[in-house]
Amino acid sequence: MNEFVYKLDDMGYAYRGPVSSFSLELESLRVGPGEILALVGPNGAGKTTLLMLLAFLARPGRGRLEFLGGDPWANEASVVRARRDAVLVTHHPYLFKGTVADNLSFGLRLRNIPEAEWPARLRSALALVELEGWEKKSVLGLSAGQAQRVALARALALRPRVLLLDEPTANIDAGLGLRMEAVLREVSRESGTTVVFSTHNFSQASRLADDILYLSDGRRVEFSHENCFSGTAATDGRRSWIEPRPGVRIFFPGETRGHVTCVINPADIRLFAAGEAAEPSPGRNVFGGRVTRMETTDAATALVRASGSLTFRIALPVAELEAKGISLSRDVLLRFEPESVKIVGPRTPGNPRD
Amino acid sequence: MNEFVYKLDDMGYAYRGPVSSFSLELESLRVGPGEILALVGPNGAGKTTLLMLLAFLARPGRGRLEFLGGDPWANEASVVRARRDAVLVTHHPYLFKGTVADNLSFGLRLRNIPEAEWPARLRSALALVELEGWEKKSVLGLSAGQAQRVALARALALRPRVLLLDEPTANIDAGLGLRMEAVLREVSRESGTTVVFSTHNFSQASRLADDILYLSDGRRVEFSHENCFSGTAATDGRRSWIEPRPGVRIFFPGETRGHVTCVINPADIRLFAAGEAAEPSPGRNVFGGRVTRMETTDAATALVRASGSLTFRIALPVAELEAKGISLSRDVLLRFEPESVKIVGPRTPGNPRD
Amino acid sequence: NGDTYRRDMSLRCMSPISPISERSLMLATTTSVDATGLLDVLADAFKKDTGIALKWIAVGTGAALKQARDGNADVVIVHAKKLEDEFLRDGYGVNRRVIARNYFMIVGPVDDPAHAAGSSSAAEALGRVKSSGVPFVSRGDKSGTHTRELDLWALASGKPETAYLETGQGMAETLRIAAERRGYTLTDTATFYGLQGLTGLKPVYENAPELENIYSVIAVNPARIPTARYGEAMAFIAFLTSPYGQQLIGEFRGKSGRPLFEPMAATPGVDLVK
Amino acid sequence: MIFRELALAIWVSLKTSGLAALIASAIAVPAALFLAGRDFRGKRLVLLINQTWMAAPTVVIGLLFYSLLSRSGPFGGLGLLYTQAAMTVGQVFLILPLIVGFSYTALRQVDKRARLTALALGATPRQAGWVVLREAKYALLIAVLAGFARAISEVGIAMMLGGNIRNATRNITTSIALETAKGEFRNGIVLGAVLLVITLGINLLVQTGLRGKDKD
Amino acid sequence: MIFRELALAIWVSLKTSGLAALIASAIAVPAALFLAGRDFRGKRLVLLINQTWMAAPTVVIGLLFYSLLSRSGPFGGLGLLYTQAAMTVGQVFLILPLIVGFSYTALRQVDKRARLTALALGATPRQAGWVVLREAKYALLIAVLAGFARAISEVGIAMMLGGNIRNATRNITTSIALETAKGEFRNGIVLGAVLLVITLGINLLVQTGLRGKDKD
Ligand SMILES: Nc1ncnc2c1ncn2[C@@H]1O[C@H](COP(=O)(O)OP(=O)(O)OP(=O)(O)O)[C@@H](O)[C@H]1O
Ligand SMILES: Nc1ncnc2c1ncn2[C@@H]1O[C@H](COP(=O)(O)OP(=O)(O)OP(=O)(O)O)[C@@H](O)[C@H]1O
Ligand SMILES: [Mg+2]
Ligand SMILES: [Mg+2]
Repeated sequence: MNEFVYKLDDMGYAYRGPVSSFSLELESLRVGPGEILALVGPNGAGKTTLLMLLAFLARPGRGRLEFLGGDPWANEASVVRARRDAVLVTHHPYLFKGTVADNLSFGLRLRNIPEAEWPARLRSALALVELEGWEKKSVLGLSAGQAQRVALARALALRPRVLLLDEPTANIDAGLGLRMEAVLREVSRESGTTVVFSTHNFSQASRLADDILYLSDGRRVEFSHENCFSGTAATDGRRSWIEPRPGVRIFFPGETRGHVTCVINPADIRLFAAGEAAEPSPGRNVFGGRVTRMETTDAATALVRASGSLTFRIALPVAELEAKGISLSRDVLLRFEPESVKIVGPRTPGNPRD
Repeated sequence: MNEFVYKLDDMGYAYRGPVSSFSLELESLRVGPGEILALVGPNGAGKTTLLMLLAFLARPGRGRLEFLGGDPWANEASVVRARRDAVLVTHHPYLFKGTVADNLSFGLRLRNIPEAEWPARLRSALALVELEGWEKKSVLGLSAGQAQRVALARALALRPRVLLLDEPTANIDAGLGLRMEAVLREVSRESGTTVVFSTHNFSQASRLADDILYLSDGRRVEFSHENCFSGTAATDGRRSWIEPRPGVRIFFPGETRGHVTCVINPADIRLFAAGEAAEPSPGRNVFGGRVTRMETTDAATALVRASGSLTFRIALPVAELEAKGISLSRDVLLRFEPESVKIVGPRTPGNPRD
Repeated sequence: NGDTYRRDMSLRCMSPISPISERSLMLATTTSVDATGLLDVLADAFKKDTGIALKWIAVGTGAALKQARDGNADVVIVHAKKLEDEFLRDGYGVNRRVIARNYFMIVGPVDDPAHAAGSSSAAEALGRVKSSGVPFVSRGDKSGTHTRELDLWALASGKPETAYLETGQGMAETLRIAAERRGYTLTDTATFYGLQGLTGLKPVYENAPELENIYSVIAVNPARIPTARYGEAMAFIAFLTSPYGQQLIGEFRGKSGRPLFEPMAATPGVDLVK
Repeated sequence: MIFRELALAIWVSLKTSGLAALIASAIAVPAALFLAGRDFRGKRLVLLINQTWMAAPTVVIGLLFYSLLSRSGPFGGLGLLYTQAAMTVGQVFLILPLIVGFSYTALRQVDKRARLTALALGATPRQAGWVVLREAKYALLIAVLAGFARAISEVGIAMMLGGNIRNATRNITTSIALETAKGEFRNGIVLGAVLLVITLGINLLVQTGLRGKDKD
Repeated sequence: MIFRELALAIWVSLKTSGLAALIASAIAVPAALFLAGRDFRGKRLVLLINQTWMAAPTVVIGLLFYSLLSRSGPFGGLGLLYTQAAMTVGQVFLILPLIVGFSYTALRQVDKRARLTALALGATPRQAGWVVLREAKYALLIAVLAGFARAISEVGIAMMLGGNIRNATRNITTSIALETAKGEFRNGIVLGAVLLVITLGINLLVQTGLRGKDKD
């Protein structure tokens, strides 16, 4: 087996035409066999674009994209072979006219899988998305979530080496969404399937993924798009800041002009029970808030959401929570250094860079 | 002003044709002015269908649907008038060919709003979805979330009396999703806009909504689709149960046959720190788990997610949490009476009812 | 048996080269001979007589001669002396024989608003039409009829300035337009009497020698067009000019029940003067 | 053929067929919108009839209208036979099913959500119809131009109902037929080329005009 | 007209035009798939030419092929003039742009995601093309049938290239033209009706056959 499933180096992709000036640039990305990678980032970050590239439905404009040790774009046959190994479920999936079974067997036929095997494959794939017995249903008049689940089953039935999923649980009901996560974990563990999925659900990403790729404006960023704020940069000479809400300032080092977006790594924010630490003071990033959510990821890290004038997400070890006396509904203070604030680029096309 | 915006009595709607046997039946529903109502339920519950009815894009087959004290379906003019008052943003929105501004001004033109007002309206609507300055962009090549936001802005620009939103934040990034919630709260509070939205995000529903309508299989159910489990019913004469996972039984009173779905009201589940209460015993619904998430809703209620062999969501007053010593990552036991288990109907078409 | 016939037909017509087993002949002809149904009679008899299948395209004198020049016909039946002479002079045609005649006549509305009836000559009749201001409908298609009409107008010192409709169509269509527009026109008798459902027109000047309409047959010159089936063409000419062929032409009656063509091949010296 | 006559023939062709295309479109496009918008009993029959109608030969349509418009026919009193108006009427009848069929296919292409979205935003059914038309603008243009092309290239109706009367109802195609009958094949081909160049020009004009800068 | 001759004319019409529709579709549908699938420089020009081509009168196409197939022309040696094969060739040329235009509109109607989804599931470009065709099946059927209708109803090409030779190349429309020339209008209209009934039958047959039970 190859060391990596995907090996991207210095890859670039840009949409042509005057419509958009977006480009995706990835210096390096490695995805190993059986790995689960989550793509997280704000709208327009390039998640869907990257998934299209990983599914070989778009061709990199620049740089190297290796798949299972070879160049998928070497010739026509190699692209098709690569696509058969890496199956994408798009965000708003298209179902072919006909029945659910027609849709599920489409890929099986392409792969010359004997028809005798189909019923069993269909049954087990539909069971995974909890649509047992839906084979003969027409795809007309499926609800949004049902359609998404049929599309998921259509990919699962193929048992591909790589599953690429664009917001796979966005329209699936919460309980079932968790079940789907379990299913993905299972195929990854048992069949060694590599999974790359995009999500806006940060906790889903941390629950499910071995690794998270944060994207913003087509670039890899070091941390989550959580704690991501936009505003017009201002400066008083010593410090620069943006005001995401009137009167609320986030300070950062250096000077920047124009409309910018910044992110703060959830692990860089320190959290205190109210009264324990200093009050807000000028030039320092100190905010008050109230804990509205706490959850654990697989990694014994707690994620805390604190809402005040702004809503922040803070990551800290579970053990620290009790030590600091932080619990649900408590008033808290949180603090981070201006140096922890990373400017990641513009969000709107009003910006000079665009 | 009218007492109610929507007043539904004994309303029924069924899709025609052999494709589906789904029907939506609502005995009674009242939505008051300025109210925010969330529609929650599993895939195929009928949320989208109900929104279509509330937007007057589908006509009830039976029963009464009153809007602002009148019959919206009285004549052609009344339907159009009603539709202008209640604007729907569909789940996967359609954008008209052209620019963002073309899309936003479409409804303004229909309402004969003077063109001089348009730029200001567009600007403020786009600001609400954080797409300032996007007026001249073509809608071709928008990302999924960007498109959804443009559609949202298109509705917001009209300042309608009722906003109907089908999974409005499903494809919007997390931080912005919270902002959107704030926007909706604001239009509801400041302009008295009534908002009806569907969501799979139960915490969003409880955060945002004054009232939640739980739907399952086209019927109103008393509680969330959270804690919703399916399996084949079995009985030993005294008790009946289903096995959602092998070896894991949920008991309920009475006898039922076939594949069923049951739900347990999050408020009916009692929660104990581990060791405090009795161990699992046959015939009683007792489960062990670990707290993986805690959050507060507006109503000083805490929602706790506990994951063990099954994942449950429990609702209890915030105060009780500390009293009971329940915190994140703690092992807990949870218990509920068989009588709290409600059978809500089948989930798959393999079922005799379908 | 219809089936084998059809199979045979389809094979023959779709294959580029016709089987040699059946001799056939391609005739390009002026429309009136075909539209009256005369050719159907002649073709059947010719087939019986010689075993040669006659195929024809009915396109009008001008187009018929053009088709022959292009090598797409082996023999032509036409009725425009000037064009025929040109055809012969250019070396495309040989062995022209006059086979039949009928007459042109001037027809007009039944109430004869120009009082053309009773004229002593065609030129006089046309002159009356012209001075009455009643429209005259001309084929205007350089056909035999049209050429003759122009000759007659020349005798009547020119055609009308305005009340002169050129249809650019065949005789049948032109007659119909004349009927609709209550105008006069020059027609051959065969078409006039053969045309179904034509009402409102009557002959106002007819049976005059200056209105004679001569039909002739010309073989395509094999020296000029090597693919031309000269033997079959000559067989056809022989057949048409034979007493039997002439008899068939003379006895032919269209739907109207009148004789439409007068056999001419046996008329002494006809090929020299007509 | 002298230049003035050629110019006149071109003008007759453009006028009668252009008018026919406009009138037929005004009937066919709304009809197609109606058909594309809903599914009703008998819709397949309507489509079937439309499809069959496309096979009506020009001569037959010519005959039909001839029997209606001729002096002995029910509308003989109008004196329409052998006028440009008669040509237009016949051509409208000829190209109707083509434009209906084309537009129907074009309108089915519009996302069903377009109409629904328009209605949801408060459009009247008529306004929603306009939205659907606008979304299929380019394909509809092709439909209308195909109808125009069919009308301007047909000869049977122009011949039977127009009469190919010189300086009155003679258009390009009847001129071609006349030249062909005369054996002047070269003239026929030259006239055909003229017709195609004119159609090319019209297509170019209409397409660039109506399409403007937006992408298809 | 005797029955045997009528039957033969029907047979000639069906055979030549049916064949023409099949051949033209085999060329036009892939071409339309190619055009609909991608945007390239010069595509608008191709569409423009196609659109213009639709305006080619049958007589002109007849003249063109006449000059090619005539004994004195470059392909005269084939002896194709005045055969059913020549009629079919001419009709193919006639209906090509119609089927291209129709199919193009039909294929644009297919959701762009259909092709992408097929590719994502591992289809070769050719297989993805088939998927797109299948999704537009019914609209393509209409396109092909429209082409057939156009071919079976045309008379200029059949007349010029077939020659309307009795018992050989005489089809329904040239029969109609002949009857009309004879003034037998009633026969013309009856023949027209026969033509329409036949087309109706074919449409019914093909549509129910290929459509099966699935909804459009
Ligand atoms: N076909 C296209 N042509 C031009 N620009 C495009 C096209 N598709 C996407 N873009 C642009 O590329 C950027 C990235 O889009 P992409 O769909 O990859 O974002 P995303 O991360 O998936 O966002 P979302 O969370 O909203 O789905 C966006 O700014 C978008 O406007
Ligand atoms: N056009 C239609 N024809 C027939 N059945 C339909 C149609 N649309 C929806 N249905 C059926 O009606 C039921 C309810 O659909 P609806 O879209 O309202 O569900 P939903 O609650 O919005 O689900 P989701 O969460 O998946 O969006 C589903 O079982 C679906 O299959
Ligand atoms: Mg995306
Ligand atoms: Mg829905």
